[in-house]
Amino acid sequence: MRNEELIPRVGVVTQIRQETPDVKTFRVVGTDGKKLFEHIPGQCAMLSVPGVGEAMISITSSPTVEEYMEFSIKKVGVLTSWLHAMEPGQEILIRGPYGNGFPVDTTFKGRDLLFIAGGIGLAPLHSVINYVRAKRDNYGHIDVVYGSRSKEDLVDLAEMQNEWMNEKDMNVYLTIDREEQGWDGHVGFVPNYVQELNFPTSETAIICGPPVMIHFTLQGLQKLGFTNSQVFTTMEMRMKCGIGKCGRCNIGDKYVCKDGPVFSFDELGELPDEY
Amino acid sequence: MQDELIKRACELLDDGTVNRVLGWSTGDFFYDITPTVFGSAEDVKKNFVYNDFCGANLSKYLIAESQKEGKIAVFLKPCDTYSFNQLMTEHRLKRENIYAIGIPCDGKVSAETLHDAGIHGILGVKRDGDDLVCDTVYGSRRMSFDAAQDERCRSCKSRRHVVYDELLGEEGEVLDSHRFDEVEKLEAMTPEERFNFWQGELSRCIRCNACRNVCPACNCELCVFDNPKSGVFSKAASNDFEDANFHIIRAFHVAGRCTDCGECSRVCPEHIPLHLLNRKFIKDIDTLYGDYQAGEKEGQMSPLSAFTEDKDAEPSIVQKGGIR
Amino acid sequence: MITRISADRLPDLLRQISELEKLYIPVDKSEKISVFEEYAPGKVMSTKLNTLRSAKDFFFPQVQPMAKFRMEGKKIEVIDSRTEAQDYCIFGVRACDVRSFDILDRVFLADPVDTYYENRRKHATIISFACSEPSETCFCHSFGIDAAKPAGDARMWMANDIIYLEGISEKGKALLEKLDLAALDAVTDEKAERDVEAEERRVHEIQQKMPLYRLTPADNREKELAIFHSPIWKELSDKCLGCGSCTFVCPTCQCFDIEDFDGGHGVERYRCWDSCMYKDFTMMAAGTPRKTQLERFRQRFMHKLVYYPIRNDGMYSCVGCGRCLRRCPIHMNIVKVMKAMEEDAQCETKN
Amino acid sequence: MQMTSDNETWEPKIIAFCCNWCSYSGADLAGTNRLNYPANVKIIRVPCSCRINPMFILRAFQRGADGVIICGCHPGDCHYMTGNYHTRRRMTLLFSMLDYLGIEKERTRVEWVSAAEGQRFVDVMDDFVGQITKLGRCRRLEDLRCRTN
Repeated sequence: MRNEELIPRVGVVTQIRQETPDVKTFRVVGTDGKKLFEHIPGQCAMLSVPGVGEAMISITSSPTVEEYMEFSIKKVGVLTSWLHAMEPGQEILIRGPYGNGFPVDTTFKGRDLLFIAGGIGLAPLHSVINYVRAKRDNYGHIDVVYGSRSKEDLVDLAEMQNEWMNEKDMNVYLTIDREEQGWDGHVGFVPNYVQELNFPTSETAIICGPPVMIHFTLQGLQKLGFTNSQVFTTMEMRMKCGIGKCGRCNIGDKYVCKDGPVFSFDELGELPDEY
Repeated sequence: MQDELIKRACELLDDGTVNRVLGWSTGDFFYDITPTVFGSAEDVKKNFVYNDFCGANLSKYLIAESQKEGKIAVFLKPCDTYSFNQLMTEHRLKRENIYAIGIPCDGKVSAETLHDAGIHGILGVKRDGDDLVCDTVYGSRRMSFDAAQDERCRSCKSRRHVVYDELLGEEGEVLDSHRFDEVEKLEAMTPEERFNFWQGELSRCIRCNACRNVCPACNCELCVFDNPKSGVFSKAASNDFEDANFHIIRAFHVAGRCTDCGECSRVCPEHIPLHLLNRKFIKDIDTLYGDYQAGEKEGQMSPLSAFTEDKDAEPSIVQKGGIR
Repeated sequence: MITRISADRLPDLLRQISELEKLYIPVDKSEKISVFEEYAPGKVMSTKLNTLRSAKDFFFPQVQPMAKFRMEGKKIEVIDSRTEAQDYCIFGVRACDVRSFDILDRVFLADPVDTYYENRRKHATIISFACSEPSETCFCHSFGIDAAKPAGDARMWMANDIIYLEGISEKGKALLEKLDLAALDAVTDEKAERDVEAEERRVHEIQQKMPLYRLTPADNREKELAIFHSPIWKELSDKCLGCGSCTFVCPTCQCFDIEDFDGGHGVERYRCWDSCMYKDFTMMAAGTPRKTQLERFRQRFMHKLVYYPIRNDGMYSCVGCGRCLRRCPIHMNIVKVMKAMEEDAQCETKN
Repeated sequence: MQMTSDNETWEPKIIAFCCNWCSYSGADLAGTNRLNYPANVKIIRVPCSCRINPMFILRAFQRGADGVIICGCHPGDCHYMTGNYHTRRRMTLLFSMLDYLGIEKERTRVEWVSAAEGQRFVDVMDDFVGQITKLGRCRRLEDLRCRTN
């Protein structure tokens, strides 16, 4: 019997970082200490713990990292709570990669890129941003707009401040929802901030965050003159199999786990809006 | 009968007593009965149906419908009125929004029974004395009405309406139903025989939840079998244990509240005689705690919510020869 | 090449096949209950139109164990206990159920292949059974299925106390060749062909008298969004009880769930049938995109009649077996939905 | 099939649900008095005998119990006034139903044991274990997925 998609492999969690009060980043390698599989930025993996549950989690680390994979996970449900409570050295089950990933080597190539993320929505974009940074010459200017509820809810803040902000031809704009002490940056919601910053329509935009944020950010971009075909997002649906068979992530004729999770708003416009 | 019902429904809609009527309509076949809410007299005249196949109990639809704006008229067969009362007892209906019309019933038929008897290609059915005459593409076929009836109708417990605002037709009587005969037959078997019987029946269960969703007594907002945290939710792998567990617990949860309307057995796509579980509880309750018919009166205290301090049987009665 | 055998030799035919490989036939357990069971001498083949469960159960069983896990401290051991299936034969599958295998194949055998399904599928030889007495609930012809000439690896007709057998695929022909048909006094001749033609004509004539004969599904691939937003769904779904009967009796419904069972000595991961009619089907920590029965009901029928055809060159995910027509507790079935869609489309064009 | 044990070493597995106020204290008393009761009995403490959901009993059988016994305060003595009156009605019906489904009625039992009845607790358990040993292993509701091997 050949090995296949639905049987998970064992991964070891080697490092756990507390990013924000409810987000931790988990570093995972195979039992042999090597990276479990290669992926495209934006792809996901099914993480599970026997008897607890299984969930589709986007891979946060860039494919260019050769030693391990990382997952930034917010504590929201049964499985994620369990993951948050575990200690390094714990083995978990992992299968993947699933999904189409971002068109980093086709549509995005040579383009100026605008990344817009809210809250834990940074996780799937993190992988693309670092991939683009690693292959810096293949892409044009990079803008990142990232917002969260408060300063302590900003995921990967240190990395952004220490690395991204120093990257050549790359601007990072941070914002938080409400004023707070010790924050001298921008205050306001992401969609408004994007409008204010008035990005040129020559950029290709990639949005990820809560549905409300995506909705209003898209409207803002449209006002700035962006067309739906140059705005991409990555979708979220309940998933079980990851290979387009179990039926629950079905939207129109597409399966989010297999044909997505990355869609341009052009493609989404052709689908029923049930997501 | 159908014409009388349509006439009355139209009157009620026209004079503004109600703004909707809950009844039945069909699709391509005369037996394709779907409970339907009619919003206008025109709609009623065009689509309302009442025939020998209108078995569906409308009471459960009232849980949602009675919460809506305006009054709704509903046609209730005698057994449906018991469910209605039980739902009232459980405070699930908004009575002031309901105009209940009792209608007579002399037993309902499922097309499934005709199909199972090998009658195919049915185009129409007529009553001819004690027989049903089926017009099929393979010629005319006869079946006795008694044999074609659902089991629950053959052993009908009551043709009396226990609640209504208005009664169409004549009132019936509570019947001596012999509905516990089959339960007694099972009780007379050895444990091994009973186990094998139920194993055979329950192992067919596909866990579709039709029995639960159609049951007027199963009206919880969130069923224990839908709660992922209960560890028993609807999709627990179907094996011998889980199937038995589901049906025992479901029967137990409706024990003392089940009016024996028989919808569970009617809708089971695998033809599992689920009424035999409910009737066992009803029979035991009758024997131990006195005759009790759920839904007979509004506001009755369920025997499983009540107790007596010194007269109740000890559980050891089961070991000492069982409840007979 | 069609072979004819006297119908009273059917038990011998079945015995011969069962000596070659595991054989499953539909059996009547009672007047109401017919199921596929492993053949044993003495078992009589059912001639009912539909088994209670569809034949999808063979490849996509209600419950399928997937793997076992043992946890010890921080370690997890994965135990893949699958074995390669043995060849087996399913005898007496009706035309509608045979088509359902094609529909399931396009899901489970599409890249990446579902090996659980593939393992059961590729070892099966399907001998189909032509319908001689279709019922009014049958509408397989609406989807281009010929009830009188089913597909499969081999097919069988039964008419006037004679069985007619024909191999179709290589696998089916090979199986028939291995049988000792001479011992059954089988005759392969022109008369058999003529008889079968006459039988097919007879059945086609009967079908024309059925009320659903004129039912034809519309090609709605271009109208996806219009139908999705149509007002018909509210009225249709209002009546739906939200049980999963239709999905579980349906030969083409293929949604499943993956769950873990902790037996106390290790965890078993299994997959089981699931239904898009259930509210927890798409439930996530943040809520569900299909909030009411309307969305769930719409999803099921849109998938069968619109989404699946878009993905699969116009092939519908319904075979007209009529199980949902017979089993839905409130008879809210796919025919009513198809008709409502059609009426709605006519209203659209008028306006 | 039901009546024979597979091997010589088989010992019955008994689950006893004991109410916190009477029967559990009764078991405690048996312990402090150094009275022996069979080790086959695994006690699960519950706040009141009426806390016992029928599913608890089925789950016990699923996971390989051969008998289930429920111990509560004597009727009239319930810490919560009426709990055991409800237990009495519910369990009577449930046991009758289990019997109806072919789970031998001897495998389930309710006993009233007060906090002062240490000896009675021991006698009840001795008797129940003896009864189950005679009946043999219970396979009828056992879930194969819960077997050790």
